Amino acid sequence: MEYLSQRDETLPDLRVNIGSLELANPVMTASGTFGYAREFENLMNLHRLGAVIVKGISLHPRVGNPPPRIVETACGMLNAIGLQNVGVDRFITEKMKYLAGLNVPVIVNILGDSLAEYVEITERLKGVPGVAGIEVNISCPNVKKGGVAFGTDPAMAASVTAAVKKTAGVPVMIKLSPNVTDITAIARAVEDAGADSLSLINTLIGMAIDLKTRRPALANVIGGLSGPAIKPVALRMVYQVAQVVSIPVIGIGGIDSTEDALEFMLAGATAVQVGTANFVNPRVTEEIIEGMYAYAEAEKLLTIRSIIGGLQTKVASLNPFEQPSC
Amino acid sequence: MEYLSQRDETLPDLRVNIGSLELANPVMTASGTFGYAREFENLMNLHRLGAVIVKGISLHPRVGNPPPRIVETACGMLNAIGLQNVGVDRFITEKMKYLAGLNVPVIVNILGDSLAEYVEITERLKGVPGVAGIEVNISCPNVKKGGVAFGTDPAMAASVTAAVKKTAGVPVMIKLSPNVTDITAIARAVEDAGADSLSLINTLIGMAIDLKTRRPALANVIGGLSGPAIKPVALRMVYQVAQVVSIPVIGIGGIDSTEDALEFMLAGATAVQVGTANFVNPRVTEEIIEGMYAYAEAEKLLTIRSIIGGLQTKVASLNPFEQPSC
Amino acid sequence: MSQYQEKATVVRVEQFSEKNFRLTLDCPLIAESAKPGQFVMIRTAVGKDPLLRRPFSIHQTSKAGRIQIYFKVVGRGTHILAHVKIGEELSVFGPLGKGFRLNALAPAVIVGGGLGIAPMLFLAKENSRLKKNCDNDLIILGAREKNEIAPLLDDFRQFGLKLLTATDDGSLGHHGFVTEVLQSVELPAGCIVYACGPEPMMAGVNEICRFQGIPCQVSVESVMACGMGACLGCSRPAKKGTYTHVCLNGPVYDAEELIWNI
Amino acid sequence: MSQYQEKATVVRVEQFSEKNFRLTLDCPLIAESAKPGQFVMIRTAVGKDPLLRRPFSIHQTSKAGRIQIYFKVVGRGTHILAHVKIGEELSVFGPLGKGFRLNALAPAVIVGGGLGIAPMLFLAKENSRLKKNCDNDLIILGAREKNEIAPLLDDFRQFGLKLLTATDDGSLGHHGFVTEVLQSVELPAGCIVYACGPEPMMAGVNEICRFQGIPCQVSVESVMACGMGACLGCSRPAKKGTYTHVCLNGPVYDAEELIWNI
Ligand SMILES: Cc1cc2nc3c(=O)[nH]c(=O)nc-3n(C[C@H](O)[C@H](O)[C@H](O)COP(=O)(O)OP(=O)(O)OC[C@H]3O[C@@H](n4cnc5c(N)ncnc54)[C@H](O)[C@@H]3O)c2cc1C
Ligand SMILES: Cc1cc2nc3c(=O)[nH]c(=O)nc-3n(C[C@H](O)[C@H](O)[C@H](O)COP(=O)(O)OP(=O)(O)OC[C@H]3O[C@@H](n4cnc5c(N)ncnc54)[C@H](O)[C@@H]3O)c2cc1C
Ligand SMILES: Cc1cc2nc3c(=O)[nH]c(=O)nc-3n(C[C@H](O)[C@H](O)[C@H](O)COP(=O)(O)O)c2cc1C
Ligand SMILES: Cc1cc2nc3c(=O)[nH]c(=O)nc-3n(C[C@H](O)[C@H](O)[C@H](O)COP(=O)(O)O)c2cc1C
Ligand code: FES
Ligand code: FES
Repeated sequence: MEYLSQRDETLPDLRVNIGSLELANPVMTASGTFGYAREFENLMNLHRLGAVIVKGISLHPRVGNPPPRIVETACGMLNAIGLQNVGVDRFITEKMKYLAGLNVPVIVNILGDSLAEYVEITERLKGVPGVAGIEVNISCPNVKKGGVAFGTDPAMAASVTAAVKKTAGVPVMIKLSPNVTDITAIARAVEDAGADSLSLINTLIGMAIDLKTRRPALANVIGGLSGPAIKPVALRMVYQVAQVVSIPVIGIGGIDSTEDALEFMLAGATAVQVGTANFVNPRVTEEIIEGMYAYAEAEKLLTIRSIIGGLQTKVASLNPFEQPSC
Repeated sequence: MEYLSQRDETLPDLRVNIGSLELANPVMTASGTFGYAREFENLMNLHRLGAVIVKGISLHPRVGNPPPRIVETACGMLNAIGLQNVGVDRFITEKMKYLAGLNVPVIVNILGDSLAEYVEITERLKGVPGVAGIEVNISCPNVKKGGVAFGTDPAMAASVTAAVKKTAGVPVMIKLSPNVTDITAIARAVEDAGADSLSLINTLIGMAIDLKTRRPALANVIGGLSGPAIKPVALRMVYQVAQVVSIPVIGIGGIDSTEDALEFMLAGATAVQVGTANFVNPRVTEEIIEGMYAYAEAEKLLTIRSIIGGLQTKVASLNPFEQPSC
Repeated sequence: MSQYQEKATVVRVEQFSEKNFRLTLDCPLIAESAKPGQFVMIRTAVGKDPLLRRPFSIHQTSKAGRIQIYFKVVGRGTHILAHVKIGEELSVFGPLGKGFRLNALAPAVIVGGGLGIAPMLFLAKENSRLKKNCDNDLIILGAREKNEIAPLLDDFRQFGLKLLTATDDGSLGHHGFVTEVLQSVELPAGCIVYACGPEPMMAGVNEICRFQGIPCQVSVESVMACGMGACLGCSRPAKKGTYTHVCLNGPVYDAEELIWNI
Repeated sequence: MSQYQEKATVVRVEQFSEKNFRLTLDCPLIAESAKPGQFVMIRTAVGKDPLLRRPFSIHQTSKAGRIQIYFKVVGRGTHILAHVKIGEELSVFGPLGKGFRLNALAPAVIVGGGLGIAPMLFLAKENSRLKKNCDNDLIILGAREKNEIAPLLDDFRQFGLKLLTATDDGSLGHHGFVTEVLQSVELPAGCIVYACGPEPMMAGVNEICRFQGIPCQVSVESVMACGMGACLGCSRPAKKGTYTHVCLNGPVYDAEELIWNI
């Protein structure tokens, strides 16, 4: 693909393939933590990214939740942004042009509260220049099923996947929710339904309380937990999912260094997404990529792909239900 | 009850009731983080505790997992101790005598890999002097059901509860696993099956990798995540569960200060358990209790019970499936 | 609009009261491009806890490439900052946000309450730089007690503006609120009021200005994760019935745009 | 067996090489009750990250109520410790574990390799205190290079024991391993060998001692969360086919009890 035309042959090969999508390196930005990319243009070299994933887009614009929307927790943060976004139409007219001009694949994260909404957004995105793939956020409540999140039920997750896949025309990445008993069951269902790749994890559901006011710290009461605090859970889920699916898995959760990213790749991730860390260090993605070059050189890796799934363990497979601190 | 006979009437009233069990204050030690209590006798005044919960006891002694068994993570730790314990018989002969001499209720945490094992342990504990209650760890895999953890399935969780309750003769506290899609469903099933109280959360399943060796950081590959990192998840689950059950809820997860403990009580917990924090500060439970007296005095509370469930929120109830970062 | 992440060396630490501190930081790129009312995000911990940067108004810049922040210890992040030593390095990100819109002709009335004093020194300096004279300009500083203002008076006096003070306990200047001072003085014709402080104070200033038909710019706060438009966490309801993002659209607003959190 | 959590003031910071540091801490209760081979757990962060305390052998105690630790920067916790300033306070918990079992009559052969040197100064001191004379006693210290040992030599020499050294690069003493030195010298009859260092070194010492029928005590490491028997995290396979807990049953063991991790 054209993005890769400028690859410097003297550098180690960091290219990875997410199905038919080739990335110059495995580092993407996680949805909702990188705006529409332009916000970062003065802070880093956007063209060096593996891919950009933009803030979740819904069919209609959403104003989001009342404040406070964020609160810091131990080594993490809770957010209840409430899916504030400009809606798919304005996204296409106002944001896509700039994004299409970037020398990196742009993956559009979409969300909906019904199957029809997911399909409708996908249709509108179809053929829009610069859209290299769609990431489907299935952690949203299905209003028709009493608000049960699509991503917590294998059948619902599969139906969204199949519907979006049928319409998309570009590779479809399904973003899994970690708030489930058995993430491998969802992963398999989604793979069977035609997903091209899986990304995980989305945030864990959490809550914080302000003792002084005796109120929830977030106006929305609950929020999504992200950051280094969740990395152990994310790594475990990526490892479990990578063992049961054959499509590429993208690791997300608490990544803020090259070491973190490589650990996810050892666990089986083909690529990674960096979220909360962008808030702490807006150059973090570029630094992670630089670190990967250094690592590949130091370890004399011909290609970074050689470490994917390279975790050395005698344990062949894990029972997803096993509870270690039982 | 006799424990309370020494209550100093000039101090605020910190007493709480866990069903028929009265505690001098809401602060207990979480299973597996306080040994068999004696380890702490030179470090703090054990007699000031609300209750002691001992390391999980199985029917037969277990040597536990090979090392490494623990690894630090961001604001937390993973453990895969592997349920090392002396077994119920030696527990009764070697440990209970000392524990019974403490001026505080002793709650015995039990675990098993079959219904029969849970029942057998309960039977052996029956009538043992000093056993004030049983906490049932249901995060263990049911070997007869392919290793699915009891605590991840409402029906299995209910059956363990009913069986232990029938035998126990003392109050039964069921300790819930957080690694589930809908913890309120398990909570309700367990309440219906006769649980006297619920404690939550046990550890989240996580994993860590050593990049240098390309191996899992724990010999057991996966482990249980505990400490401040998990507090937002714990608080959310306690809040959700407290809204759907009418039996007392005991909050656990990342508590290391009086403020943390009080937040759990605002969320609906009648009492709390302190785990990982004991490792960082062996006097932490006593300090939390001191802080509660200070808080109750400063806020002029006649009784600490007045803050239980006192969270001010306009949201009447939460959909347990709602995914905030959807 | 350029923003920088700089490793800033701490060159001076001043403690004004038990909880109030001023730090001088060597970060030439930020110092050079900063405007009054803009802010910086500072990492307080070396480890991952506290995780997020903390926002602070730019109190002052110097030609020597330095900036100052003036802050109060309220929690863990500011506690750590209060304990930094000279020579240590801090990661500073900025300048961020939209600052005050200065006017070379209109008289300025600058009102700072509590930590809202922080951005006002920079504002007063730029204001005096911009103008032929500041004879009609006025600064009103308020705080709980004398110690929170007194150490800054010399700095504020250097611009030759008229300076009034108010303290809650009467230990310096007017015994009461800055809003009372504002109400009691005759404001120069055609002036602009610039205010920063607690929400009730700014709401009061806004009220007074609206009544007298005086334009009023205020600098407000919000919780922030990124400080640069990426997280959408710093929302605040605005009058047009939608949310404004303080880090991008603010922290300085026309007072009339906002709904007050009181 | 008394253990204390003390707020210990840092009274001295010594840097011996790029990564090797020695801290002197004022913690009278711990200093008074400590025995050679015991250790302390130290909190390195003010915040919650890194969360757990870090274990360090007690390098030396003083009658003035001080203890020393001698350590190497290997990760985040030790990095923070290497940057503490005089006057800062650290939370120190100890003394923990079972120390060396000294014998007033048997000649002592003390072998320390790398950071395994840390507990040996305290051991050498107590050993010399206990005995009429140390004429038959011997210390062998090994490291990668001179700088890791040289600064400690004066401290070790004060007890009048015979002292031999070895370095991997030959920059001080024998060019090679301490085990080679141990093998090459004639060990005094009826002696006890005390060793601390990397696992392969201790395994080697164990081997030599077994061959010569000499009792050997070793101090070993393990990851630790609590340091006092509460977490059961510090397990290590032992010869009897079960696990031993280093913080309670160790860190000092009869070498024959252990299985080596090599
Ligand atoms: C644009 C902007 C400019 C600012 N400029 C300054 C400045 O110049 N000087 C200064 O001292 N502060 C300033 N602040 C506030 C400052 O950012 C906070 O005081 C700081 O982030 C608190 O961090 P902490 O870790 O100490 O407190 P935390 O541990 O985060 O919070 C401790 C307590 O303080 C409360 N708190 C947190 N943030 C604030 C806040 N913004 N205002 C009031 N209470 C808060 C919390 O609710 C909590 O109860 C500014 C904030 C913004 C958004
Ligand atoms: C009883 C006991 C006594 C000790 N005495 C001393 C002493 O006197 N001086 C001293 O310098 N150290 C001593 N140690 C080792 C010391 O505890 C560790 O070096 C320290 O905990 C590392 O903390 P960190 O945060 O810097 O590294 P981490 O960030 O925790 O780890 C960084 C890297 O170091 C490795 N690492 C962690 N712990 C150890 C370890 N114990 N040994 C080797 N590598 C490790 C990790 O695997 C990781 O790769 C002792 C350990 C024990 C159990
Ligand atoms: C402020 C914020 C907003 C987010 N918005 C979205 C979103 O719109 N769509 C989505 O799929 N995930 C969203 N996420 C989740 C992240 O993409 C990511 O999955 C999660 O934060 C875990 O990664 P991290 O720990 O690196 O942040 C958001 C996360 C944060 C912190
Ligand atoms: C080292 C360790 C051992 C534990 N062992 C048990 C156990 O035997 N039984 C049990 O029910 N929970 C066990 N737990 C879980 C704790 O009781 C507690 O539920 C969990 O750690 C969360 O609380 P915390 O964050 O305060 O540690 C263990 C936790 C740790 C860290
Ligand atoms: S603080 Fe992140 S958008 Fe304003
Ligand atoms: S370190 Fe906790 S038992 Fe040894």
